[in-house]
Amino acid sequence: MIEFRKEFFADERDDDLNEIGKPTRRQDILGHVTGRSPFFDDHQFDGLLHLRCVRSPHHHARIRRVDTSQAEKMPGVVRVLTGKDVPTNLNTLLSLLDFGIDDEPILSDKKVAYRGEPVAAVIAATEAQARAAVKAVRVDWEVLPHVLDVEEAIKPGAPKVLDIYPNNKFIYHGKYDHQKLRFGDVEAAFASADHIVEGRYQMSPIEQAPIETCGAIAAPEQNDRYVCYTSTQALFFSLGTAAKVLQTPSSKLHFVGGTVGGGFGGKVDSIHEPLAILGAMLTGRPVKYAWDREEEMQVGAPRGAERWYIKDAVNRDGRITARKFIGYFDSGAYTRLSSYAIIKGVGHLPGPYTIPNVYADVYCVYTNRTPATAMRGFGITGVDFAIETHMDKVAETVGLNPIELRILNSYRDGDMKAHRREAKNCALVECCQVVAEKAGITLSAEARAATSLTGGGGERARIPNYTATDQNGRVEGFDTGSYARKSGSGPAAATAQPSTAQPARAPQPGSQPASRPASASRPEQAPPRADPPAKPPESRPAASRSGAMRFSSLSGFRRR
Amino acid sequence: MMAKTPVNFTLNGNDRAAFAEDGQNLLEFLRRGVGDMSPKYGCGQGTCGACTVLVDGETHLSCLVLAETVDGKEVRTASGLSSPALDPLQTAFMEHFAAQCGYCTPGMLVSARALLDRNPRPSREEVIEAISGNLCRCTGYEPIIQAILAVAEGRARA
Amino acid sequence: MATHRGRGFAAINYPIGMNLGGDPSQALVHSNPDGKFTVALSAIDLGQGMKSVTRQIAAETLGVPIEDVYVDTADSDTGPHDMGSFASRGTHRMGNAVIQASNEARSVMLEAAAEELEVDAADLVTDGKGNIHVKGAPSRSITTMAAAQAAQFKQGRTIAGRGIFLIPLSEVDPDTGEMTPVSCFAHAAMLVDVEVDDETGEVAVIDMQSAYEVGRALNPKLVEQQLRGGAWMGMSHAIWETTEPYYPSREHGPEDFNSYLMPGPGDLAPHHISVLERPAPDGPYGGKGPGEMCANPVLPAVVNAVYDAIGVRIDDLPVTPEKVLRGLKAQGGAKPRRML
Amino acid sequence: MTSTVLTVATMGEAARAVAQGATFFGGGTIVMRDVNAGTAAASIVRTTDPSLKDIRISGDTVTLGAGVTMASVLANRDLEFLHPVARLVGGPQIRNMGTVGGNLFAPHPYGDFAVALLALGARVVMAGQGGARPIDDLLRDRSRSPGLVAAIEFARPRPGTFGFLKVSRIKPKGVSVLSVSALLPREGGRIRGARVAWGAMGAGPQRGSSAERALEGQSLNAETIGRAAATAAEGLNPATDAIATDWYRREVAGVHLKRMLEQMERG
Repeated sequence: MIEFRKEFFADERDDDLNEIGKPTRRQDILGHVTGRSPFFDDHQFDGLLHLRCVRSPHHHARIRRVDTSQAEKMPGVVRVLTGKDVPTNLNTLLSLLDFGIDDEPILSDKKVAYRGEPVAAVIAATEAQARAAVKAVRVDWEVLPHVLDVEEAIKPGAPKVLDIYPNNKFIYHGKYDHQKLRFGDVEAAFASADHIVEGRYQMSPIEQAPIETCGAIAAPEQNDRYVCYTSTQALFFSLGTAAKVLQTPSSKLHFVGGTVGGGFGGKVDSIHEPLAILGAMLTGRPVKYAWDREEEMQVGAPRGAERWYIKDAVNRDGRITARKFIGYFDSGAYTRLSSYAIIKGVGHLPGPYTIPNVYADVYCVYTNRTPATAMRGFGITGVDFAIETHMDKVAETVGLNPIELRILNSYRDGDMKAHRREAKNCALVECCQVVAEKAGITLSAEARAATSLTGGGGERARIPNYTATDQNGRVEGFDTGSYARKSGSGPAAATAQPSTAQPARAPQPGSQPASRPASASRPEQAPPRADPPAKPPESRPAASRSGAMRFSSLSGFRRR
Repeated sequence: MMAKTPVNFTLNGNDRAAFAEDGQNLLEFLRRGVGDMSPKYGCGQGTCGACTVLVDGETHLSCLVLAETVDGKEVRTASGLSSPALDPLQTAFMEHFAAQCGYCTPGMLVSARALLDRNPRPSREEVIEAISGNLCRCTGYEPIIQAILAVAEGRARA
Repeated sequence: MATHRGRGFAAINYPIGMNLGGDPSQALVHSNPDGKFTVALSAIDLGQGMKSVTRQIAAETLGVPIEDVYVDTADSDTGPHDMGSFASRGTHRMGNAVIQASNEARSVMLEAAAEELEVDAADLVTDGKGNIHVKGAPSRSITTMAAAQAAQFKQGRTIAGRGIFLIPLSEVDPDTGEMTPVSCFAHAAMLVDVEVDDETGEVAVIDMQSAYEVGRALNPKLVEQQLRGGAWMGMSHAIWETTEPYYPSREHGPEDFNSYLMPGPGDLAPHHISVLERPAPDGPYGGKGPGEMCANPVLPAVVNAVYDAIGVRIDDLPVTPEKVLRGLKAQGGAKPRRML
Repeated sequence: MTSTVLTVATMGEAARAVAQGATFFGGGTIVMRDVNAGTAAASIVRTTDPSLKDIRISGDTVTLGAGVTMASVLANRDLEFLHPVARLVGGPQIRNMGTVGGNLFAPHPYGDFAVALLALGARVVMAGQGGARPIDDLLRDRSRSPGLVAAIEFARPRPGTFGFLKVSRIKPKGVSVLSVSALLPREGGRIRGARVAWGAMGAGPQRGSSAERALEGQSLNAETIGRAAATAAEGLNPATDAIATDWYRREVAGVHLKRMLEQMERG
């Protein structure tokens, strides 16, 4: 049921390596089949305490008062945490990349913006006791109007999900309330098109659903440090987040993970590590904080829903001359990773096709639902569903075999993409041909003769002489550092690869030396820039500096 | 102080005794109380099968078994499959790449073992039925089905 | 009752590595006294096979057998920084870091061997079986174990290497969206056959035929794991999965695996996979990273197949029996299209 | 709420505890989930009384102890007509644990075995109470259980008179979109005393009176089946849940009733 079609691109590969290309057994497989692989929860601690959160029953509400006095008297309860116990009780995941404004409390103390948002945490001797005590925490709510639909949320007068972002939209580059893509002039192309094909597509919210739920166990370690066993997908991301939230030098934290019971993007949010470590700090005992399945499903961040509107200009012969996208990512109540998913998605447009005029406005919209985060296919799965469903509508409109249509419009080596970088290493045409052949679908001679290596470049490599730009969605009062903001330098040309890019390998007796010269140009790579202007993060709270580690030297994006 | 109930049982053929807390399920009892980490927590609701163990030879969801009820009974878990030598199923799972994250694997193996113990030559449909209470999010099930069939058809090197 | 067959097609590409770069991965490699190697990472294996693929990359680059390499991950006290296992960056970024670290360790190992054999290190090659010998003169050889022991106990050398891979952070033009999103793409095409029950709206996927281009398949079995499991997940997204069945309403959100629907082993369809390998110029041994993209083509292919079968377009996932049935009623029954 | 569990030797003791408000713990598949979630009653009672697991078959009368598991139904050759029902309850592990008695109280969308028992016109024997009552009475309002169920008894249906169908989104193990069961005794080729029961088409197992009316006195043929299917959903108020809407359940009820009846017609 699987075949390796070595005849394709054979001259770009040498297939005589020692270990690479071999079906070697997984290093971890014996541990898996004997049940010995050490997942985070498989570490035993004497006197382990269990942490569970008190959660909002409302989509949107102000917190008048949190009364933990009853819960504190319950059997087995060691400590009850609220927002004031968290040293830096505000974070945004990508602050480690200096991207976005801290917008999400660890334990909310002023208001909640989604059902399930944590407002307090109970630490008790057993999980059952923690559950019982959670029910005894009294919260005085003032229920607020809420909004759940992305297009409702951006209408004037819609309930305000977050105070820092106007009209429930993330601000890109301190300049616009959406991410723009402008390449050529779609309106001109629409005016002269043989056909206009339009569509609306709704991608559903998806739970990553790893069989192991998210969690962490933290314990005091020797030398005034804390060890944290975690299911994270990103060890230092979680470590850095904990260091920031707890105002602790990262050197005091010892994270152990690496054996994870499925992630699929659901284990990057670093929710559990900070609270588990805080619990260990405040009780002096090992503390476990893990979601049960119900929390994993409804409180754990899903792949957010996406809504896409696509409009194509199409010639009689099936060539697509323009494609316009309006997209709405449902970020839920906080930013997490949705803002970033959109930039990735926009860089992916218009899909694997060469279209001379492309336009996109994509909005990161806040609604009163569980915040969205990463999932397998991050930023791409939803829009690919939209694009490829739309392609079938185009095929039907022009009466072309759907596979022929893809090959006709497919991008080839040397083509200019809408994000103004040259395509290379393409293989879409070949994939289409192989499937058609397997499925017994006869393609035209042209489609059969097409390759990704030919027919590209030339005219197709040109950046349009004229690109229609606009100031729609301009915002004031936001400042930006240089993260994801283009510097003065013009469009990138070819540049040298990083030294490791073309692996040298152990020469094998009788084998050819490693292929491809190290000087091969890499058009996808922008020219290396001098250090961007680093602005002092003057408006970042002192708290967030202490102990925080940064993965980016670039200055932050924040409000003036 | 919570009431505790003494539980005497055999785990993978060895006599064990430990105290079960009031209302404690067998999964927590085996993991925290006895130290057998091979059954996994996936839901605590009886919907994923990661905690599957054998009680007197029948597959049970240990998260739904009241720990004190295994007093005097025989419990087998995935960690007992490899004593002394690897179970042919374990070898087949390795050869067929039937595990990725490995979290559902112990429960899956216990269900597969229970099937082969009462039906050494199951059909594909019987294999599918036997693992239908064990969820896997990584593999798409096919490699697991193939691994179990390989043992049943004697194709797997044991 | 009638069931209607339909075929749907989709083709996609997928960007490899963290969008816009700026996502370093580091690796450390060192030899034990007996010439076995430990690779220290902080990367995460969540089932995709990080430990296994970096082990093969290290063995290939060091020129030693796979059994002589063990990958240790992830302990923040011993593993150097890695951005994490997401964005299909693991194999590509960490793979390159492991190559750099292994090359550095390899060169020390060869120097040690050269000193023992009294030859020039540049004349030495490894046979991948634990021996180092003079190019063209296999008899003049030394085992990697002997070389490692000589380095440590006679010559006072450390056989170790450091590696990092970083594609520098690039930026986005706010007005045009000009950017440098990634360094390479994986590709896929997918054709699915479905059967639709026009009385109940139930859709069954009965066959999948795919072609995936994944760069070099560093381990064909790990690639197959990703493609098979990923296509299953794509089928699941298309027909079953949602955390909010009545989105944007938050009512009736699933809270267990009985109400969060995913296809069971009785819902599988045969999946005939073809793998194409166009090496990525900047990928480790040309590898890309097939893990994330494999589900993507299945969603639209299923939607297109349902349209092909009954003429009902479901532009709102998932394709539930209810949506299909409402569509059938709205257009007065099935109107097969037969586009493929 | 943390729960305490009392274990008693006899059904009588257990019944007394239940009368005082304790929750009875049978196979654990329902109650233990609540215990894990901290939503179970403070006091729980279970019994080691062996009679609970008895399967008695005398002549045409079948008596199942409340503690009989789905697996033991499947293991019993004399109960073959119930195998298609028991096989569709949960997965293998659940069938090794879940009991006939527990299924009577399983919340929506569970309880498919009870649907079959309702169609069979079973009678429920309560612990410590003489005689047996119609299962209809117990299922009418399951929140007010009149005590502890000790056993369920029913007459073995004549060949070809009993049918069951369960529809779920996941195969082979999935919860009900709906389930339907029918007992169609014949006298001279005519249906006499038709009983149709639905699962997941209301708060709990329901009688399908409109379908019963359409079937009563008729011979089971295409025309009769069509009439029964057309009115199938009348009087049913299914819920909307994560699996399906009330609209969809109503919409396909007739389709599935028809498919089950056609299967029975083919024999």
